[in-house]
Amino acid sequence: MSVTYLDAIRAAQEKALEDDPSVFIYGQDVGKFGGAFKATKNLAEKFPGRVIDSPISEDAMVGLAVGAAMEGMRPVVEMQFADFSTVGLNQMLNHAATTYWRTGRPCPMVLRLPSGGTPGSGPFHSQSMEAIYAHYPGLVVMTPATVEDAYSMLLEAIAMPDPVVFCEHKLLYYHLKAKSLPAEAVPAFKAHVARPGRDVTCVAYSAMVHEALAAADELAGEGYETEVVDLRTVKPLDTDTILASVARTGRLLAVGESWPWGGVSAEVVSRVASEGFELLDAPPRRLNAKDTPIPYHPNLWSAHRPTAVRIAEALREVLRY
Amino acid sequence: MSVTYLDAIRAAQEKALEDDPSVFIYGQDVGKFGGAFKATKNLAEKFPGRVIDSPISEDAMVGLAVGAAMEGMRPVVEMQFADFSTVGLNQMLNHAATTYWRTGRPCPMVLRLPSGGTPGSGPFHSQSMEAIYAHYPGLVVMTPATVEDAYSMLLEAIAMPDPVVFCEHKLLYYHLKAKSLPAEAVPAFKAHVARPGRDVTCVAYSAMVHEALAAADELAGEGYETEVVDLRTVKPLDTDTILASVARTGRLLAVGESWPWGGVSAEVVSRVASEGFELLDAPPRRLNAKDTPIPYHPNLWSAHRPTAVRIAEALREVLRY
Amino acid sequence: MATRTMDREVGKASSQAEQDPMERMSRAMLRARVLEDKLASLYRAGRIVGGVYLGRGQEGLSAAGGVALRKGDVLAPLIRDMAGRLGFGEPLVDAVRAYLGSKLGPMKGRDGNIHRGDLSRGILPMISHLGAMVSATAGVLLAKRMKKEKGFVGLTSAGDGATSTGSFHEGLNVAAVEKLPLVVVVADNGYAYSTPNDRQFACTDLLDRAKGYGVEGHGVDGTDPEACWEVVGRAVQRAREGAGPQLVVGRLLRLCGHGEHDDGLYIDKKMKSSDRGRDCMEVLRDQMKSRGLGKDWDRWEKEAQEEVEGAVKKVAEEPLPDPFEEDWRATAMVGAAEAVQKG
Amino acid sequence: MATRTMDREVGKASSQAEQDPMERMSRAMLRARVLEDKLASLYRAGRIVGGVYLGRGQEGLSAAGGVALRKGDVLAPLIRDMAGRLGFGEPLVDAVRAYLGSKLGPMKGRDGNIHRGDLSRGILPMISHLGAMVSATAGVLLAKRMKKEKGFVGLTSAGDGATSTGSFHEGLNVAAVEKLPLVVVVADNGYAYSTPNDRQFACTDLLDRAKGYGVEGHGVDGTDPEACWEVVGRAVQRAREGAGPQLVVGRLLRLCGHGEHDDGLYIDKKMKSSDRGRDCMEVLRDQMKSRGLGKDWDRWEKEAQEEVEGAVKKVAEEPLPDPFEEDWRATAMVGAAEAVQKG
Ligand SMILES: Cc1ncc(C[n+]2csc(CCOP(=O)(O)OP(=O)(O)O)c2C)c(N)n1
Ligand SMILES: Cc1ncc(C[n+]2csc(CCOP(=O)(O)OP(=O)(O)O)c2C)c(N)n1
Ligand SMILES: [Mg+2]
Ligand SMILES: [Mg+2]
Repeated sequence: MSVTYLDAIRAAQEKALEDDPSVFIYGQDVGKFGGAFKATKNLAEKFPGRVIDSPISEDAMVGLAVGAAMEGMRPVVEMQFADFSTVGLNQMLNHAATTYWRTGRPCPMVLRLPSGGTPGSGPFHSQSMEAIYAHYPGLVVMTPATVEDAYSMLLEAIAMPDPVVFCEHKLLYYHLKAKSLPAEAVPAFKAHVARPGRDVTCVAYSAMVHEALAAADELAGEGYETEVVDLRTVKPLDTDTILASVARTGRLLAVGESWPWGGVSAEVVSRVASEGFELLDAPPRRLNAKDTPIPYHPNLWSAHRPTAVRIAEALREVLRY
Repeated sequence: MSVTYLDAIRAAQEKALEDDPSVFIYGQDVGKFGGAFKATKNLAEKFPGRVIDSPISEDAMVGLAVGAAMEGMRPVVEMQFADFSTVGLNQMLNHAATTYWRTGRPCPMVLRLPSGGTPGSGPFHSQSMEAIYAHYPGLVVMTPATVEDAYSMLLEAIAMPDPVVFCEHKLLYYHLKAKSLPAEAVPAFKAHVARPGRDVTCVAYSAMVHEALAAADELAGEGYETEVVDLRTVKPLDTDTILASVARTGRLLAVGESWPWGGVSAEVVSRVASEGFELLDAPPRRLNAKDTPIPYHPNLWSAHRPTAVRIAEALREVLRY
Repeated sequence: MATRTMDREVGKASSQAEQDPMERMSRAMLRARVLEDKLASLYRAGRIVGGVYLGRGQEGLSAAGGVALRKGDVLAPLIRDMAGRLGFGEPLVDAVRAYLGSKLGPMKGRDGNIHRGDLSRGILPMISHLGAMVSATAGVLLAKRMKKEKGFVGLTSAGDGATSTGSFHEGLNVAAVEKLPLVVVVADNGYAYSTPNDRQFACTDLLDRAKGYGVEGHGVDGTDPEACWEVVGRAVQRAREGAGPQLVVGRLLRLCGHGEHDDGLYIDKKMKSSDRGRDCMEVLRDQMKSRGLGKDWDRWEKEAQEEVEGAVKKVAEEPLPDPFEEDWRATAMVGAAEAVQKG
Repeated sequence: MATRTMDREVGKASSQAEQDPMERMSRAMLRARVLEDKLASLYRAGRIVGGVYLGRGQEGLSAAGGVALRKGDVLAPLIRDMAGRLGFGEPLVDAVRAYLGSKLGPMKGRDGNIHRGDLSRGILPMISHLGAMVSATAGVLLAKRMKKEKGFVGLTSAGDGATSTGSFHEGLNVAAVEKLPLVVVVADNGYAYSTPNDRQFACTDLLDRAKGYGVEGHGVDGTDPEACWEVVGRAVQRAREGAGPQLVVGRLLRLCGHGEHDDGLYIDKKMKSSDRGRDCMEVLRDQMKSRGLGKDWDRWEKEAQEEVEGAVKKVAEEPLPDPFEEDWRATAMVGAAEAVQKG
């Protein structure tokens, strides 16, 4: 038996629905159909009235969740694709995210975003929007990279008193597998050293963790030990774990699948440069996607995003200094 | 006679309407009323049919401009406040910004955003959204800090073949004055050394340039010469000018009025750390607003945003290293 | 919601207040008008923090909503809803605190004025983005239904301009799909800031939209408080009975600028001098007088003045927000996170 | 727009094509159906880049729009508009190029399939966000009016689900305020992906929304191509005459899954076997036969098959996009900027 990343997301929602009567799921086609990616398969049958099909109204979907959360429920909203959350963004940034600050009362809700590129999905079904959400105050932004984290972090997200943006990577949905669901979890908001190494730190998150691990394998063959840090949560960012790693290696590459202006990689590099300047033996570097919309054709797409090959190249440059 | 920052914005629009029949203005109350801030005062009378009142429909306002731009016009859309552009964001990020890449045809339009904090305006009338727009590919993002730039950059923005997000600072509207409109302009996309200095570089933009200049004055009294770099345009970012300054000073503080996660200051620090590592004699630092919504009460607001006093403190820390 | 004590707040007065909605209307409207007049003069005196947006001329329509609601209901007021807030039971002193920036205000100086709200009383704190409160109010109602509460209603308002927002459309549509007990009161005052109706929509009457959403529609002369009470009251009743969302469109004018910084000179003079430009306060005063309640009216007005003066005086001595005492936290999770990391 | 050569593309055939719209309808629909059947089988064979979303069963309603438009008009197609595109003059080979990922396709492999467009032909390249094309099309029309063009029309389509988006609402409302010659054709196929109408809106008929926008409304049986031609044609005519935006609602079913990855099993069986589930191709074939054009129909079908096979064959040999030849520029300004910085 094995469990995919998608299974884990489904199972976490099932468990949350089971354990907490205030949890409900809202989204397009999430009901009987089980969602575009089947992340809510069978849940409507099992929890009647708590897995609700919404109209194609992202603003209202998030707005409705905000109201329900203010009233003590814990809504989990599924966007069909992260990219469509731009039309619900205002309710998330200006309503959900400001509620605690403005009123002192929590707004516990989760916005699930099927994120990231897959071959052939093009400019509007491939985006990674963590940087947009993380820039505004008031939100937690999670980007699980493993089956275990997909499960335990989604449960954490649902239990948390704050609005959480939960960025799931579509490329991991079916392919990433684990033996079973985890019994224990890495502590909330902690980054995780996915692979220890002493020569260079590669900070990554979501699907890029796997590219980074593959790059680390490649470099191992060349005699370099890469430490791969999986951020897990990009806001709040666990600077301590990153700095501890850079303290060991003296070198840093931050990788993000999103675009190069701003974003997680800029935040990581600039924190390390500010707070860990003396730990650095070489200029810290970033690697991101190219600064164009995400191409539809796989030939272009695979050149647009960071891959193990490009990460390995960038790591070599950091090491070469 | 003197010209305010707001006069300059009005004058630039007037000149563009005069010079180019394809320019038109679209926004809430921009017509006979002249706009919430009077940035289009008298323009409707002078250019009948070309300064058009829109319904309260930010998504459609931007969408309509995208269509008009595709058809060869050069729309200038005024948002009543930058903060409300979240509800028109999708059309800007996913429509305007992707048109050139997807079709090879330009989408020349300007989105004017009255941005930034003023006392008492609170969480929804104070935001600086440049980081959100700059993260997505396909947009130019301008943040003029002076009367001269407000004028010449807006003219440039309107003439440009690409969609431009033009972030005007409301705090500068009435108070910032110049003798006259400029006859010449700093070249497009070039940062400007607003004050030369040899001890530390302070990178800022928009209203923060003035806070930085005030801080530089204060430090001058203590014997330190601060070089203030006004970014002018945050995307594309003129890394060369920043690096040239850091090459002189060896020290960097990047200041932004927006929130601390991501944003311009992270982009600046991380570029300098990556590309100018050896130029740095001290850890580069950032200063931003606090990570909460922007407070309504002036007592809180003035502690929330970077001010000359806080910038001076941060500069001293950079110098102290 | 359990802690809301609407009755105590609305009428310190006789138990008659409980029976006669027009008395409650009168008192809410008078208190709103007197308070807003005071705020306007404080604004001119530079004593207000932030902008001042008044409900002058719209008190009848607004109050009707507040008065029609009861404990356990939810109100999502907009910028011209002082009367509705007071009618529903918002403490007048909270409004004053917001405008004067008192730290004891419902948002502690973090947000202000028209954005104030109090979730414990069922008053949602509006965000500025027009239309956004419709779906949020729907969400509160959905939650109440899921929690098996019964007989509750939610009411929110919108201007003619706000109906052009995608958010309004999505919110009302979602509420209709879910058949939620939501009343949306549209105050069609002919203008959105300076923009007249004919630049805002092309239908003859916003009420024509009700059918397209599959909701019940109610039109009312917004300058006639008795009619407002009747029509809004009926809409609230229909929602409470399970008839699904109700769209009320009241026609009136705002008898002031968009905000106190605005002279409102763009408002059509003919419209102003037409019936649509009547002052609902005068209409109600005459209605009450003709019911033999002229003396009560005067007393209520005097009480309102004393209450307002008292509140302003009291609040003027309250502490202002102090940045050093702020904890500057936008999320509640820090504590939880620390617990996890230590544990 | 000047370069568009619709006539050459639509009918290589007789000049009769110019006169008989039902012939043009037939040919557009046949070419669309044959092409989409081919795409479906190529999809199953793993030869398509990206997803495949078909217009099966909706060709009549879609084609009517394309055929009713003429040179100088603008079409903003959605995902089920192959027939409308072809009817308007989009080269069939461009569609094939998009699906097979040819570098010679209209978007050069940067964007694909249903998103293809060609501004030089007046075909807007849709973005995925539903509802977004309504205001963009309105913008094209506003621009044309400002440029003093005359007699043009813009047409865009939407599904029943897309009407729930704020973007649709804002776009149609803005077009109505500006009285633009915009035709919005809503294909009410009963479902948005798996979501049935009763979870999407609460009105009886989406046509009930026309009045609320102040636009003219037209209902039509979307399974009847002659009726579609008549009704959509009339709406286009009304828009062209200056009657402002037109809302057409066609009722039909999609006779396929949401995309080719989807079996569409959730579609109500009763609906399928009702008149609403008729295949408009069969309806039209019978209509043409009864007009004595059965043989022509067969010939057109054969021609379509040859054209499709030819196009697929041709495109299969075309080069694919090459990342090393890409210039990876999302803005046009780089050149200009360099000029400035050097100058
Ligand atoms: C989405 C959005 N766009 C713009 C604004 C700025 N704004 C605040 S009030 C207002 C006018 C509102 O008009 P209407 O809805 O008719 O209400 P009224 O002021 O007439 O009561 C505008 C444009 C806003 N608050 N939200
Ligand atoms: C704003 C937005 N939300 C979600 C989607 C995902 N999506 C694509 S097609 C579709 C269903 C559309 O239904 P409908 O409008 O009825 O058109 P149909 O597919 O039936 O032709 C959905 C939900 C989208 N494209 N845009
Ligand atoms: Mg109004
Ligand atoms: Mg449909």
